[in-house]
Amino acid sequence: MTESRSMLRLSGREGTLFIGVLFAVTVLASLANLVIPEDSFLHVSTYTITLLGKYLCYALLALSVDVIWGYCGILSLGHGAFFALGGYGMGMYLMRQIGDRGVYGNPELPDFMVFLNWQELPWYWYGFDNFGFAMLMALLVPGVLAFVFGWLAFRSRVTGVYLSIMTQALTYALMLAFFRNEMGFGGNNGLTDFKDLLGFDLQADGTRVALFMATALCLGGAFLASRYIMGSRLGRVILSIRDGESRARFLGYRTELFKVWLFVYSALLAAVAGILYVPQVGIINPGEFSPLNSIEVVVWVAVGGRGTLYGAVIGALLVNYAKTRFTAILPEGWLFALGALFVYVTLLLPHGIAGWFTRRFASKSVKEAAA
Amino acid sequence: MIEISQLNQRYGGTQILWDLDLKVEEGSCTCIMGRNGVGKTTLLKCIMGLLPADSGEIRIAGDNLVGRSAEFRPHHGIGYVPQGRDIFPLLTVEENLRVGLPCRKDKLKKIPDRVYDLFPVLKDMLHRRGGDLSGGQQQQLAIGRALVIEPRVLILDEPNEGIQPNIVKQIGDVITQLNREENMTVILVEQKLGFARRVGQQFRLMEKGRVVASDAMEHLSESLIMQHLAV
Amino acid sequence: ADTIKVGVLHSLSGTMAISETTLKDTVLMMVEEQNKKGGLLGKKLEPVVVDPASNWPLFAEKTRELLTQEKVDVIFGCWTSVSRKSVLPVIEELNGLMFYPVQYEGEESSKNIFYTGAAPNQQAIPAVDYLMDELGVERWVLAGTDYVYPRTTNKILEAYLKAKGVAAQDIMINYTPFGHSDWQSIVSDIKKFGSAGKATAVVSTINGDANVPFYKELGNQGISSEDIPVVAFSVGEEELSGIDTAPLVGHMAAWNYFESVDTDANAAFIDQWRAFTGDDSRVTNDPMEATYIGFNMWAKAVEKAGTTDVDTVASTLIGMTTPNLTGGTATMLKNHHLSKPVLIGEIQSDGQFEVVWETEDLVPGDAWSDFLPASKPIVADWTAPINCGNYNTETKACSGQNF
Amino acid sequence: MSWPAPLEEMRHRDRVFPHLRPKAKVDVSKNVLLYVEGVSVSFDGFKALNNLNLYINEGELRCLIGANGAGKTTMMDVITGKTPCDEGTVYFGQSIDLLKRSEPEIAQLGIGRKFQKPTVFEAQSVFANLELALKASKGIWYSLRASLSGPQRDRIDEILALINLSEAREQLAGSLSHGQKQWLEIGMLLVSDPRLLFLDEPVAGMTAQETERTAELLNTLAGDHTVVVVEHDMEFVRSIARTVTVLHQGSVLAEGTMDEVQNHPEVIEVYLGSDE
Amino acid sequence: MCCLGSTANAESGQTAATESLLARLPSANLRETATLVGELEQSGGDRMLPLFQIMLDGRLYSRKSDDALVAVTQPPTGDWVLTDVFTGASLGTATRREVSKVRVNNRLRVQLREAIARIQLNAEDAGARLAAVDTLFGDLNDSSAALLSERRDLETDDKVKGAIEEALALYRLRSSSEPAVQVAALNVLAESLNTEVRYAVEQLAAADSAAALPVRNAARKALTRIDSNLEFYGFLEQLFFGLSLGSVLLLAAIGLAITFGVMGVINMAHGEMIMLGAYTTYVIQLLMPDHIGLSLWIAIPAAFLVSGLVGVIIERGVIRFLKGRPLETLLATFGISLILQQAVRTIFSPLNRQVASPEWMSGSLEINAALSITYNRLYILLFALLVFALLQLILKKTSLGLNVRAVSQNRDMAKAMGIRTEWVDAMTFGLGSGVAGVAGVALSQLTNVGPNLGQSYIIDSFMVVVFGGVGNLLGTLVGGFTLGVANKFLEPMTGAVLANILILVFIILFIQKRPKGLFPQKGRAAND
Ligand SMILES: Nc1ncnc2c1ncn2[C@@H]1O[C@H](COP(=O)(O)OP(=O)(O)OP(=O)(O)O)[C@@H](O)[C@H]1O
Ligand SMILES: Nc1ncnc2c1ncn2[C@@H]1O[C@H](COP(=O)(O)OP(=O)(O)OP(=O)(O)O)[C@@H](O)[C@H]1O
Ligand SMILES: NC(N)=O
Ligand SMILES: [Mg+2]
Ligand SMILES: [Mg+2]
Repeated sequence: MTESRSMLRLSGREGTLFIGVLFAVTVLASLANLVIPEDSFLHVSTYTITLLGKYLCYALLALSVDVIWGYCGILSLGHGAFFALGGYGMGMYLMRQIGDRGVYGNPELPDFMVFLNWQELPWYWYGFDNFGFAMLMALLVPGVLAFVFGWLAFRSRVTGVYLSIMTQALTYALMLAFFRNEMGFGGNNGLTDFKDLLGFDLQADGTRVALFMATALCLGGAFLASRYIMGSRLGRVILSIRDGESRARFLGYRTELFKVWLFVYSALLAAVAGILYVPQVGIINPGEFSPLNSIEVVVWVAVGGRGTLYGAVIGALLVNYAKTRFTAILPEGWLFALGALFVYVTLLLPHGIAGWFTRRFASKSVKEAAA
Repeated sequence: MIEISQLNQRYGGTQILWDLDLKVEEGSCTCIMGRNGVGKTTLLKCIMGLLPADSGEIRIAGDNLVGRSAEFRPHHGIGYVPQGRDIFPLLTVEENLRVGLPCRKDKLKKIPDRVYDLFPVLKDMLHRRGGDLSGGQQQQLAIGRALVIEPRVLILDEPNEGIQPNIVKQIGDVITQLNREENMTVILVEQKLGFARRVGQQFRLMEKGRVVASDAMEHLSESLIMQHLAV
Repeated sequence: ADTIKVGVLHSLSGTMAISETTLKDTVLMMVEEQNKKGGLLGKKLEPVVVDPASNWPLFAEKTRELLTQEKVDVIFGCWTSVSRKSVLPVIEELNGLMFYPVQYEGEESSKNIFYTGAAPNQQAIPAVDYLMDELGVERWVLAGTDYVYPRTTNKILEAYLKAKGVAAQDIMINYTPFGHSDWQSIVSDIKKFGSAGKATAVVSTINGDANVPFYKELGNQGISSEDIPVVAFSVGEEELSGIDTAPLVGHMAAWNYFESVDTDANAAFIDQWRAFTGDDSRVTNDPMEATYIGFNMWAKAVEKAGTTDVDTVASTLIGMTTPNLTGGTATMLKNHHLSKPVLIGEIQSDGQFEVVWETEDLVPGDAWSDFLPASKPIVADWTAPINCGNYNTETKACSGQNF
Repeated sequence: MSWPAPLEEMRHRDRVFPHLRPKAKVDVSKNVLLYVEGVSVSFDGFKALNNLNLYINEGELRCLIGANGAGKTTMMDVITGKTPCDEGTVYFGQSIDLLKRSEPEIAQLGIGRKFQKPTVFEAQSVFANLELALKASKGIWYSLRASLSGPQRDRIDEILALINLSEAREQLAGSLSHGQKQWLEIGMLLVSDPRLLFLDEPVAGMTAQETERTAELLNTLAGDHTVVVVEHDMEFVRSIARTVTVLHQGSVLAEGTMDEVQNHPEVIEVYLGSDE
Repeated sequence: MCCLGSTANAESGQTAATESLLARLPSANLRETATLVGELEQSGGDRMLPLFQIMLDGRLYSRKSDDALVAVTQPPTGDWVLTDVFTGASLGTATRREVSKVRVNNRLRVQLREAIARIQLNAEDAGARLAAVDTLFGDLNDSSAALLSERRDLETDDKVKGAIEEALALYRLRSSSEPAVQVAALNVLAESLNTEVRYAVEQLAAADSAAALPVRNAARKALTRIDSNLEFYGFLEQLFFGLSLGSVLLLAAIGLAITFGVMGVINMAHGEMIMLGAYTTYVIQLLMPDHIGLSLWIAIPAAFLVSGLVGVIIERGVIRFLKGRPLETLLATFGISLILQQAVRTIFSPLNRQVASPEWMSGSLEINAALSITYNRLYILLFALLVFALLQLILKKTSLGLNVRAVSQNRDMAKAMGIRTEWVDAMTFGLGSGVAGVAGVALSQLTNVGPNLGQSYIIDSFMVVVFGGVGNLLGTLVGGFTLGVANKFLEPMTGAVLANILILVFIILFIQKRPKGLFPQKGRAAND
C-alpha cells in the first residue's frame, strides 16, 4: 500500500533529477567541446558530441515508445517508421541544400536521380528546399500516417498483439517501399552527403554542438510535456485504457480518440527524433524502417523500465552506449554481451533499471524514515 | 483432517494472515465467515498452494503442504471452487470438466454422470465456451469441475454468488449430501447466514487475518454475529 | 605513435557479416605478414578492428571513432555501397584514407578513397561481350536485387546492349527485394522468356543471400547452363561454398580474380590464407584479392613516401603498381581506381570457377560510366591540374568539393 | 453530402470537443425513461434474448430477477452498447435511440453500469478510480487540463466514506478483496451521478449487514435516479423492490410486486423453487 | 604402362582415325576441341557415347605422365580414381596434380549434348529417347531431321513418337515455304504446349508476317488454341507456386502458432529455432556424406530434438520466470535470438553452409511441356501438411492440447485442477520449437543455411499467425496458403517487391475488418 504511493512520489523526484542531469551534461559537454582546448583532458571531442547527440535522438525515440507502450499498453513494433519518415523529411531538405554542389553539378536533381536518368524532380520533392516547409512535412507526414493508421486500427478495436504486428507490417511495408528505387528516395543508399543546414556547415564543430543542444532541448521538452500529460487526468484515463479499456468506455471515455491522440503525439515525438538524427549521423536509409530497429527501441524501453519516461531515456542511452563500447571492445562477441544484457535485465530487473532505482530509493528512504 | 497452525501470509509489504490457526475435522462441513477483506479467500488460496505462505503449517491428513506445489493438491483429493469462478473461458464446458479427469484415482476417461445429474444445464451447454455462460451457469460449472476429481476435501469460496434461489438450495443439498453420505470434508466460505446455518456444522469467524471464534454452528449467536460480521 | 594503426571497418554481425568477416580476416593476415617482415618504417602495424554491425549510420560513427579516437593511419573497409556512402563524408571531413575492396556501381571518386574492386566497365561490360561474341546470346535477362549497384549496372548494360543493336523486347529486367527467397515465378518467367528460339542469358546482379534459392530453383526447374547460362557479378567462391554446385556447372561469373587461377603468387596466397584460418577448405575470392592489392599498394606507398601522412601517401599511390594474384600488375590510376584483368569463369562441380575467357589487356577502371548520359562528360583525376573526382569536361568545372 | 468517416468525425466539432456538446435532452414527457421493445439477440443460433419488452419509468427502482442464463446481463449489454442486437429497438426517453450509439456515448447520456464481475482499474488507486468516474467532461483536451475542484474532492471523500474505503484511498484497486471491489464499483457509479443505473448483482459476496446498507443506499437513490437492479438475493430484492420483473429464456415471464411474483407458479417452478 | 590407355582403346576397336583424333584432345584449346568433337562423332559414331558423356560431366582428364585420356572419379577424400573412358576398366589412382582436365565450356556442352542426343535417339530406353528428342527439339537441321524421321518410322513408344512428330512439324513449319505443308504442320502443332512452338507460330501469325494468308489464318487459330491451353496450365502453375510459398509460410509459422498463438509467448527466437533445425540438417549431412537422402530423414527427428531441447532450455531457464509478463518475453527472447545467432556464427562461421539435396528432391515432375512441378517444393508442400496434421492430432487427441490451453487461460486455476503447469509449459514450448526445427530441415532444401536464416522468416511467421487468428492452428494453415497464393498471383502483375508491399497493406486493411484475424477467438471472454 505504501509502495504505490512512494512510487508515484519518487518518480516525480527522479524525473526532476533527470532533467537536471540532462541540462548539466548538455551545457558542460558543449562548453568542454567549444571552449576547452583540444589537448586538455577535459576536452570533449566532436566525436563524443556527435555520439551523444545520436544517443539523445534515440532517447527521444524511446521516450515516444514509452509514452504509448508504458502508459497506454499499445506495443508499437513500428515506431521506427515515424522516426524514419521524420528523418527522410530532414534528409530531403538537406539533399536540396546541396544544390549544384553535387557530383554532377545538377542544381535541381540530387545525384542519385541524375545517374539513374531521372529527368525532373518528382512532385513530392517540391518545396523541400524551404526549411519551414520541409520541417512541416517531416512532422505532418508521420503525424497523418499515425492518425490514419491509428484511426483505422483503434476504431476497429484492433488491440494487443494484433496491433503490434500491424505496426510491424506498416514499417516493413514502408521499408520495402523505400528500398524501391522507383520511389525516388535513393533506394538502399538513401540520402547522404549532406553539406549544410540553414547555411551552417554540418561538419563544423559549432553546428554539431548546436544540433546536440537542440536535441537535448527537444528531449527535455518532450520529457516535460509527457510528464505533464501523464500527470494530468488525461494520463490517468490513458492508464485506465491500458488496464481496462472496455471499463473506460462504460465510464464515457471515447477511448479510441484518446488512443489516436496519444499515438499521434508519440509519432510526432518519434518524427522529431528522426529529424534531429539525420543531420547528426549524416545518412538516412530505408534500413531505419527495418522492423528489427523498432523492436530494438522497445527493448531499450524495457531495459530502462517502462512507464517511467526517464527509464526509457536511460535504457536508450545505456543500450546504445553498450553497443558502442562492445562493438569496439568485443567486435566478435558483442552480440553475446548484448543478448545476455537483455536476458539479464528481464530476469533480474523486472521493472527495468528505473524499477531497480525506485526500489533502491524506496528502501533507502524507508530506512531513513525508520532511523 | 486439516490442521493449520501459525500461518502467516503477506502480499508484498502488507500482512494479511497473522498466526492463523484453524482445525477442520474429517467429514465435517465447516463454514468460514467474516467481513469483506478479512482474508478468507487468502486463506483458501494458501491452503490450495496458490499463494505462498510466509510461515506456518498446513497439514491435511497429516502431510504438511506448505512448500508443496499447487498441482499436488487435487491429486490428493482436494477440490477447489474459487471466488469469481475462474472458468477457463475459451474451453468448452466439456473441456472445462475434462481438465480434472487425470486427477482421479480410478483414471476414469469420462466425466461422471453425477455432475450432470446435479447441474443439468451443463449437459445442455456441453459445447459452449465456458466464458459465454451466464454468471450463475459458470458458478455451477465451477462446482461441477471440482467434483469431477472426486475430492475428499472440497473447498468452496462463496459458491452461491450469483446463483438463482432454487439452485442455491440445490447446491446446499448437494453439499450436505456429499458431506453426509460420502463423508466428504467441506470447507465453505459463505456470507449468507441462512445458507451457512443450513449447510454448515461448524463455523469459524475471521477477523483481520485471524480466526477469532470457532464452534459448532448451533452456537453461532447473535452477539458473535454483531461482533464479527456486522459493519 | 610507436605503431602504425590500421583500421578494419567490416561488419562482423548482421546481414553483411557473411561477406565481410572474410575481409577482416584478410586484412589481419596481411598485417601479420607485414609485421613478420618488420612492419613499416620500422614500426609495427597494429590492427584496430571494430564492428559496424551492418548498420549504415554505425559505419559513419565507427569511422569517426577510428579516425579521431584511435587515430588510425588507414582504413580497410566497407562492402555495400551504402556503407561507403555513409562513411564518405566523414572520411573526407577528417581527411582519412580508405581502401574499398568490392566491385561496385562506380559514379564516385573521392580524394580519400581508393577503389580496388571493379568498376562496371571492369566486370559487366566484358561479361556481356563474352556472352554476345562467344555464346551468341541475343536475348537478355537482367536480374538484380533492387538497390543501387544492380540498378546502375543494369542501366549501363541496357544502354550498352541497345547500342549494340539489341531490341527492347529482347531485354527483360527484373528486380527483387534483398534476401528474396521464393524464385518460382521469376525462374519460370525466365524459362519462358528463354525459349523463344534465341540464345538467352541471364546477367545476374542478385545479391548475397538471395542467390542460393535462386540457383536451387534454376536447377530444379531444369534450366541448365546450356539452355540459359547465368553470369553473375556478385557470386564468388565464398558464396558458392554454401551451395551444392553440381546442378550449376557451366553457369558463370565475371571477376578480376578466381581462386582457381594457376599462378605461384596465387598458390602462395591460398596457402597463407589456409594456414592463417587453420581451415583447409576455406576459399579465396575477388574482394580478398582486392584487399590484398590495396594493402600491398598502401604498404609500398608508405615505404616510398616515408610517412603515413594521408596527403603524401595518397599522391604517392597514384601510378603505383603492385603484382596482382592472377599474373599481371595492378596500377593505381589517377581516378583512384585500378587497372585489372577481367576473367570469366564457369562454375565447376567442386565449387570453383574455371576460367573460360580473359581480356587480353588490363582494363582501366572507369569511375564515371560512358554509357550514362550524365556521367559521360565527367572524369576523375586526382593529379594536378584537375585534382578533382568529378570534373566535367564540358563545363570545365568541378562541383561539390570541399577542398 | 457524405464525408469520409474521419472527416465526418472532425466535422462534428462537438464530438472532438465533447465538453462543447449541448447537454443531451432526454425527453421523458411520457414518464418512461427507457424503452426496450422486441429485442432479440442470438449467439451462434442460441437465443439469449427473445423478443424482450421492458419499460422503465423515470425515478423508478426496478428489480430484475430470473434464472441463471435468462438474459439479464445480456439485456444490459444491449442497452449499454456492448452487444449489438439482432432485432428490436431501445430508446432512452422518447427520442434517443441507444442502438445507434457507442458505449461512451451512452455512458455520457447518463447511463451507468456496475458489472456482474467487479471491474475496476486495478493498477490505479481507489481514489483515482473514483476521480476517473467523476461526472465531468470526458474529452481529451478537458482531461489534459482538468483538476479537482473543492466540491468534487469533497464528493469523492464522501463516497469513500460511504463505501468504507476511506483508509484504502491510496491503495491500488487491484489489491482490494472481492467484496471491496464490489463497493468500489458502486462508488464509481455514484460519483458519476448517472440518470439511469444498472446494477448487476451488487450484493454478491457481501455480508448481511452490508447487504442491508446497500438496500438503504439504493432506496435513497431512487427518485432522483432511475435504478435497475439484478439480484438473486431474494431478501435483498424484497427490501428494495417496488416492481419486480422476471426474465425467463430471454423474455419477460412475469412482472408485478414482490408478492405477486413470489407466488407466481411458473416463477416458483423455474426460479425460486418451492419451500418444502 | 605408358601404352595402357591406347591398348585399351585398341581393344575397344577404335579406328586409327579416331585414335589420332583422340590423341589431339588433351592439348586442344576450346575451339579446337569443338571441331574435334564434331569429327569424333563422324568417325566414331555410337562408340563415342561414353566419351561424350564423361566429357559432359567434366570428368575427362589427361594423365600428365603419358597424355592418355582417363575418366576421373573424385571420392570425398583421398586420391582420385582413374578409369578407362571406353571400357570402364580401372587405371589406378592419381593425385590432383598428376592429371589435367580436358576443358569444356558451355558451348561445347551444348554440342556434346546434341551429339549424345543423336546417338541416344536409338537408345533402348524410351526415356532416353524422349530426352534426346527434347534436346534436339528446336534446333533441327536437315540431317538431324532426317535422323528423326527415320526414327519415327521405327518408334513404338507413343510419347516419343508424339514428340518426334511435333519436332518434325516445327521443323517443317520453319523450313518449308509451301503453304500447304505449313498449314498441315500448324494443325499438328496446335495442341503443342512447347513455348518454342508458340514462338514460331506467333511469328507466322503476326500482322507483319510474310506468310501466305491461309498459313497466317491457320497460325492465328493455332495460336489462340495454344494460348488458351497455356493460360490454363499457367494458372495451374501459379496456383502451385502459391501453394508452395504458402507451405513454406505455414512451416515457418506453425511452431510460432503454438509458442505464440497458444502459449502467448512473444517468441522472437522462433526464427533461430528454424535456423537450428537447418544447421542440424547440415551437421547430419556432414556426418554421413554418402547418404544424402537418408540423412534428410534422420535430420527430421534430430532437428526436432535439437530445437525442441533448446526450446525447453529456454523455457526452463528464462521464460518460466516471466509468467504474467508476456511482453517481457519479447525482450528476453530477443536477447536469446541474438545470442543464438552469434553462437552459430562463432561455431559454424558466418558463411552459409552447404546442404545438398538428395536425388529424389531434385528436378521436377513434368506433367507436360507447359507444366512441371519441382519435386522439392512438392515434397515440402506435402510435408507441411503432414506436420500440420500431426500437430493437430497431438493437440486434439492428447491431454497436452487441453492442458496447455487451460494453463494459458488461467494458470492458477489450472494448477488447482492438478495440471503440472511447469511441465506443460516446457513440453509445449519444446513442441513449438521442435516443430520450428523440423521446418528448418525443409527450408534447408530451399534456401541458405546461414546465421540469418531465422531473421528472414520471423516477420512473415508473425504475420501469418496473426492473420490467421492467434490461437488457431487452422487459421495458420489457411492464413499461410492465402498469403502464399495471393502473393504469387500478384507477382506477375506487380513484380516481387510491390507484391510484398501490397500483401502487407492488404493484411493491415484486413485486420481492420477482422480485428482478430481470419479465425478469431469468439465469445464473451474474447470480446473484452
Ligand atoms: N493481490 C493482492 N495484493 C495485495 N493485497 C491483497 C491482494 N489480494 C487481496 N489483498 C488484500 O488482502 C485482504 C484480504 O483479502 P481476501 O480476498 O482474502 O478477503 P476476503 O476475506 O476473501 O474478502 P471478500 O469477502 O470480500 O471476498 C484484503 O484487505 C485485500 O485488500
Ligand atoms: N457471447 C455469447 N456466446 C454464446 N452464448 C452467450 C454469449 N453471451 C451470453 N450467452 C448465453 O446467453 C444466455 C444469457 O446469458 P446472461 O449472461 O445474459 O444471463 P443472466 O441472466 O445474466 O444470468 P446470471 O444470473 O447467471 O448472470 C446464457 O445462456 C449464456 O450462456
Ligand atoms: N558494391 C556493392 N556490391 O554493393
Ligand atoms: Mg473472498
Ligand atoms: Mg448475469
